Amino acid sequence: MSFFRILGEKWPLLRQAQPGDASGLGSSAWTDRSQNLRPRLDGAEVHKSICPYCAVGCGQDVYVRDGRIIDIEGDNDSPISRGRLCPKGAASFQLVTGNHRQKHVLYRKPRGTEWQQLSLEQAMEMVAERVRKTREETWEAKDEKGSPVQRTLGIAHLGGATLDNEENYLLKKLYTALGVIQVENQARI
Amino acid sequence: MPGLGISFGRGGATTFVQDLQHSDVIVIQGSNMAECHPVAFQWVMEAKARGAKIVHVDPRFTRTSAMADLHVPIRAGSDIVFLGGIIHYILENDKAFKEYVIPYTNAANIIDPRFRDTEELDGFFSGWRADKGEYDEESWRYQGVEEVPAAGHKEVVPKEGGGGPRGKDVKKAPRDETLQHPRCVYQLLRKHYARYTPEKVEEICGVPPKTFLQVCEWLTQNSGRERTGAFCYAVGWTQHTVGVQYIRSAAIIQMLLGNMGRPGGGIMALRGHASIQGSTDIPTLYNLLPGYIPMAHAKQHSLKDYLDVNTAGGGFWSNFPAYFVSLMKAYFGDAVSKDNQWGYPWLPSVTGDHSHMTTVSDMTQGKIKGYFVMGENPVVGSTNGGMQRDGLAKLEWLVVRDLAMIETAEFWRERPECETEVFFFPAAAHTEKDGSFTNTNRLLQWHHKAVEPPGDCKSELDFVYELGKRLKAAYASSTDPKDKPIQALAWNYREIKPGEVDADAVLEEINGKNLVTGKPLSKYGELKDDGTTAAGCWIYVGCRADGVNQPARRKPQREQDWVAREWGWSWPDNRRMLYNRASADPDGKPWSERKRYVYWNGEKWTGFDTADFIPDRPPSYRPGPDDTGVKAISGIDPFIMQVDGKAWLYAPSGLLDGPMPTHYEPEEGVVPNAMYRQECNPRRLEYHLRRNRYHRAFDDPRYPYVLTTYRLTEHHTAGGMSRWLSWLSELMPEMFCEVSHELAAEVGLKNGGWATVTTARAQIECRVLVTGRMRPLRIQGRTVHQIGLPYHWGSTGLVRGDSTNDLIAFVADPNVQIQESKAFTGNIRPGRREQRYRIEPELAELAEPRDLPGLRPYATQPMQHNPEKE
Amino acid sequence: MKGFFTDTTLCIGCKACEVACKQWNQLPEDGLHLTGMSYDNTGHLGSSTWRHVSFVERPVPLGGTLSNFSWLMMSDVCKHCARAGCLEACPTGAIVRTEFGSVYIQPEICNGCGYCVSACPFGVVDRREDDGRAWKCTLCYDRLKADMKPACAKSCPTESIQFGDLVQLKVKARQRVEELHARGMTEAYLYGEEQEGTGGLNAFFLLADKPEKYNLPPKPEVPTKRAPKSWLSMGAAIAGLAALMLTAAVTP
Amino acid sequence: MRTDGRNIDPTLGILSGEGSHQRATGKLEHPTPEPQNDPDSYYGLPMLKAPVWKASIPFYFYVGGLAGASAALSAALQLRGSSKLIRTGRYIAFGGAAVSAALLIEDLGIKKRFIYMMRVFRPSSPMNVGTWILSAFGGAATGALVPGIIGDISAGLAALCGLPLAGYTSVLLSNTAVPIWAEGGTSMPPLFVASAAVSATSVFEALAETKRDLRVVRRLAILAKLSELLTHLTFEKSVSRVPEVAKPLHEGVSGALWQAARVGVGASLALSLWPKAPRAARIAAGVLGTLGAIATRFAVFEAGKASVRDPHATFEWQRA
Repeated sequence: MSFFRILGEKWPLLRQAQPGDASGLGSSAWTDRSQNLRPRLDGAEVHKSICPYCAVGCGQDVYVRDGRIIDIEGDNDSPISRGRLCPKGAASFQLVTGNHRQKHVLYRKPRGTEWQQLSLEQAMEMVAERVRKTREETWEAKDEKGSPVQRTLGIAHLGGATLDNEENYLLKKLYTALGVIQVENQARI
Repeated sequence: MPGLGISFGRGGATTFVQDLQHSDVIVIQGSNMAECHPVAFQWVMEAKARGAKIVHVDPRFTRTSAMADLHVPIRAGSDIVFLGGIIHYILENDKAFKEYVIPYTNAANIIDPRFRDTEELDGFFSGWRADKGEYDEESWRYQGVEEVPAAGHKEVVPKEGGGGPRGKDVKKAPRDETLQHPRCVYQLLRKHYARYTPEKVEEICGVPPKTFLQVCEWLTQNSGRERTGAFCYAVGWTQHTVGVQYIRSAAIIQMLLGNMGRPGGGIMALRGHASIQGSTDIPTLYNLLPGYIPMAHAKQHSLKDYLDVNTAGGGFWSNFPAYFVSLMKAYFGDAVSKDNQWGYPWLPSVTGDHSHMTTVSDMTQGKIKGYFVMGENPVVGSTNGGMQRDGLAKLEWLVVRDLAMIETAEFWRERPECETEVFFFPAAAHTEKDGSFTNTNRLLQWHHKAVEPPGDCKSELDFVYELGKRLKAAYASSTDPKDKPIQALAWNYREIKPGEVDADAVLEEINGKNLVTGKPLSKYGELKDDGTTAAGCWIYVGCRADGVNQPARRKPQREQDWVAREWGWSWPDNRRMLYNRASADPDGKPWSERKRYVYWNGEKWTGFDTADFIPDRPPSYRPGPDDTGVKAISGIDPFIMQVDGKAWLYAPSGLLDGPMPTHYEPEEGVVPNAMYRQECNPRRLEYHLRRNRYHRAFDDPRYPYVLTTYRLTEHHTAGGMSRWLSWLSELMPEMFCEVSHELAAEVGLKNGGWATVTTARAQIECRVLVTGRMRPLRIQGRTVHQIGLPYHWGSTGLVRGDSTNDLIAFVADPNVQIQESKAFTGNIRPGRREQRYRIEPELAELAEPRDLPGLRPYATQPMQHNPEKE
Repeated sequence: MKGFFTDTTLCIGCKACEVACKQWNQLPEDGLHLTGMSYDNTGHLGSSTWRHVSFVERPVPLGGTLSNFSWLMMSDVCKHCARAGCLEACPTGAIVRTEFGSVYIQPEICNGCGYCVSACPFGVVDRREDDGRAWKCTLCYDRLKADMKPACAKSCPTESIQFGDLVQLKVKARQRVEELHARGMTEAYLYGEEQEGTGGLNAFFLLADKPEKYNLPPKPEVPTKRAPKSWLSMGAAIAGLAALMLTAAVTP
Repeated sequence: MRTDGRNIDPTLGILSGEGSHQRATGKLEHPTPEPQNDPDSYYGLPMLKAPVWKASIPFYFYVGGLAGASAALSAALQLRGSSKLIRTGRYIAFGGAAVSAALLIEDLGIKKRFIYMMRVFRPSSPMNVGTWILSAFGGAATGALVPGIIGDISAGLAALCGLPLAGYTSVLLSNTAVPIWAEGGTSMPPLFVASAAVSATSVFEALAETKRDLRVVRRLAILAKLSELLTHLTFEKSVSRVPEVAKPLHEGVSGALWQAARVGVGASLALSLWPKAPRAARIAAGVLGTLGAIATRFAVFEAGKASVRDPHATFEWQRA
């Protein structure tokens, strides 16, 4: 096969004979691909984003083609990072497109030894039901001193420092309405 | 961050990383900035290129040290002595920037005659209640005033309410601007730090005087009108039983040197997660509501009690009712009004400490049934992994949301018998959802959705929205009063498509609006306490000013000045540098051309940044004797959140363990406290549980070495976002420890070989790096070896290894309940481990008590858990 | 003529360059093994590692600092030699000199003869056995075509890796050395900015210790410089053989 | 979980970068050697990459040498008039050319791309030049099989190409960064040419039947073997300028082969010098000479690999 590809692509040896690059080290040996090479970003959509790792908040450009990510790199416009990223930020492409990502809801039943798959709908219903049930069982209207506390100590939450402000806002809002107070995240400093 | 909150009024980094380029000296301590925040470190390098001196104080010689002009090896857990030594040097050599200190800090305030210092009481301040094991701060106050409510850190042990706003009379407190009065703050500081001499620094920190004095000289030479210096810290300072006081110490130095609110100055808190600042501003924390508004406390029976306790007589916390009422309107909309106390009775109340470690220890005792974990991996990332796993195993149900199958979701694999139901919900990545992160310098930045989340992956936003809808439906028909708040909860958000909430709609609610005109609010000054405004987080008001998503602004840096005010939006009021009124002298002129930033131009405050002050209040303004609230802020009060408008060298309230930083040894140390007979912070939180054995206070023959933990550039915290990535994992593929050549020889460790590190809680195995970057120190005449342990690894992922946090006990700082993981003790031996968990029986007799006899009765410890029956 | 100036005194060893390179070029991971060589778990440049950060721990201070220890870090890369051993040795013309002056292996041509591997005086080029071809840094040829910085230089947080026009880079580099000397770092010097052995390197470095410490050759030379001599010597030898045979053949 | 070392989910991300088509099975290659505590180098790691060539290459050195020298030899014999050996030589040349091509292709990373060797003419690349020589030689050697005048002319051409074919491989080796090869830049060609002569004469020696042929072949064999032994010494001497570089000739596999080569050629020489030696002895001489010639090529090849393994060889050679 490759023999014909050579003939197809003008035989560099012949190009070499023409003046310019007799040594065959340069242009005469370039392939068509090399001459027409372009970065894969050409014609891709770019979405402005922020690095999800630490709290420096470096700018990221997310390049997308056909609904799939092709590249994530630093945003030159950011006054904080000026286009630069650390190794973690530079690996964001792998973070969001890697095959380590779980795509389905999984459930482990009591004493279970394996995961089983659940539909999102069913899982949401089960979780909502458990929240309601636990809240009923563990509701505390007054503390031991008789002061009203209006809460449940049966449910707790952890996490938030990796989430968006809007998400933390809704979480705290819902928990407060439910009387769930044991809400915590990484930010114990 | 009460360390900063108490001192200056707001719990956030006081400056922004780009400003570090203007520093003339930068002290990085309790942080490994080059490794953990490499991109922010570019600004340190800019400063260095301009000739600034870079100092790194750290137990290890790290990649940060490699870039520094001076690396100061220090014993982990001794920083307060080092920083106290600097304070001592400044005060005794009269190096303070007095023109700044006298008007802008409380140096001149005279303190209550009943106040006694730790120097007099051998490690205790006056007001210690041995029966309760806590301080009564009455004797800490300014002389002759009723109360001095703290701004930055709202009361953690709130009192009964009543009597209206507190601290109205603070402005009347006597001041001696000659700083001569024996009980003025300046003199008290001198007394308090009198013994923190270079010799003591050498004795306790292991830092030779020559090195120490070099740091003092660089700092003081770069202070004053023409020059400024900055401090950078991270969890190397906070994760101690005296964590908050570490930061307070740096705050005191920066106040004395006049470095606050000025270019190249300030205290840069370097934080580890994309929105960790946001998650304290809009907290997923037990003790706070959005905007640092305290949760209701059982002691506050009515709205009036609650408002009285939390409203300050002066400064912007005097508008507390407006902030709170607006929040309630955002939460419950029309369902709340003056008649039902704006819904206050619906709010759940705290009754003390409900923090992470307390929750988990309750969990291990079966007190908690359901647990949500979102974007966090406590089994690896939290201390005492064994306890964490025990706790999870005692739950009825656990919901984990993450990108990958993290250890917390799979803890049951080694406990097949456990009854816990586990739900794993796949999360959407940052590229699959709109939303804002608040970075380490309080800057909100919007990230745009680039692609659809795959499969069942959902954002937390959509998850919690859906859960809320289902619960509202479930309770819709209830008549039980306890379900009223759920029924009343405002829970209708614009959807982009069914089930997908428009994050921008939530940001609109956070920013708030005028309920009469329906217009978005543009600054928190517009908030009202009459129910005509709603705002989900008062400090974020303005982030959607004019209906524009300000955090999404992306004017390129090339097209604006170095402050780049048109990139994103930072709270409060888009101020990039806090307290910047202090960048001008009392008359409102820049201290110097070189350090010009914000100044008074004759009719208003102007400059590079939004002035952190009342825009049109002249420097000459002085409040009348009876003025309160915002009126009480004088033209020379740069710290407008503080009740007295001053930065607090001395904290008359708000901190549970004392008004001034004082050296205490870690819970587990290697030497006795050379300053006081009281060994450890008397107010620290202990957890006496079977799985949480403590070593001896010091001299524990079983655990002779100091252990300290840290992160690497190549991984992220508990590894959930890095250990699955081949491009990162190959760079740091295995768990390891770092030891000095001397220790390696002493114990017989080989570079590249295996070692087992042991504490009373667990033992872990790791590879060994023998390196000259670790060096033994001479402390109180003995050789102290320190062992470095990164903590990224766990039992799942592409690269696996033991988790360092399994080694660490639950023990916490009283102010913020943060764990002590940067200084504890353990042992090390060559070879691999056998079993993983250990429950080492406590030694019959403790060599030395951690507390003075009778002063911290074991059984009556507050927030302390009684030993389990065994 | 484009190239890299890597100032090792600015390198914080974060390895962003290694990852940015792998991310942009989408190269596979190179083994998950802890080497025990300080923080270097990469070891060397290779077919799938086009940037490599080396770490050197020294119990002596760096000039101008007060610490009594120093940790040298250097991000190594293909030098894109002005006279390149790999290029001149490549028999297929797979390796070419690009319009940017960089040395590029055309992957659709390379047949994996392996000659470039031995011809590189820096041990940069390597053949990936399960792929069959030789690979190395392309100076992000594709990005240069669109006037974009190479991925490593763009990501470098401290500008230790600087990309640009060689003439300007060299001016900058010389100034930097003077500046460092003035600050007391008298050991600082430029490596490969000029070098008769390879006619200079299009990726040159500022070092603070002798090249060997960073695993760089002290006096690299393009092998083809010696080729004429070898050809002559061969000519002589075969002439000798021919003569020998002829005489042997004609003598009765 | 290790798949292709990138572990990208194709439904989430597209791999299209320069290296995205680099085939990676996930197995670790070129593992980092155990670090040494060696302050004068980088943890004792090699500075250079070891040659990736397999045994087929040094073996080609031998076969190519044999073929080339045989062509020359048979042509020389032709000048003397008819001999059975002439045709034998042409067969060896033809066979050798074919085998050489096969051996070279065998070593390629992507065999089907062998033809790209003729994509350009690069005087700077001995391998490229060598390809053209081998091709020409192959053509001529094939033509030489044709009876009559065409065959004779082709045979002449084959002889002309055969001589450089026998020697260029030394230039190919010395045109690398490998210290011992590079250092032997001028002393290796004579060694290889001599070794090629030994290769050919050893075979002819064993096959010669008539006294007439034998006399010539023996005379040549003795001279060839003498010169191989001589060039052995000159090569060793020249690379010993930097002791670190010459090491591989004295130790390890390469050292052993180096000795074996001498012994083989030496013994072969001794037998050749035996006047009126029985046929068995001539065959033995041929075999020993052949083994010696092969050993020489492998010794030099292995020595190159060994000298790369030692960073100090590279450093000291360059510093010298």
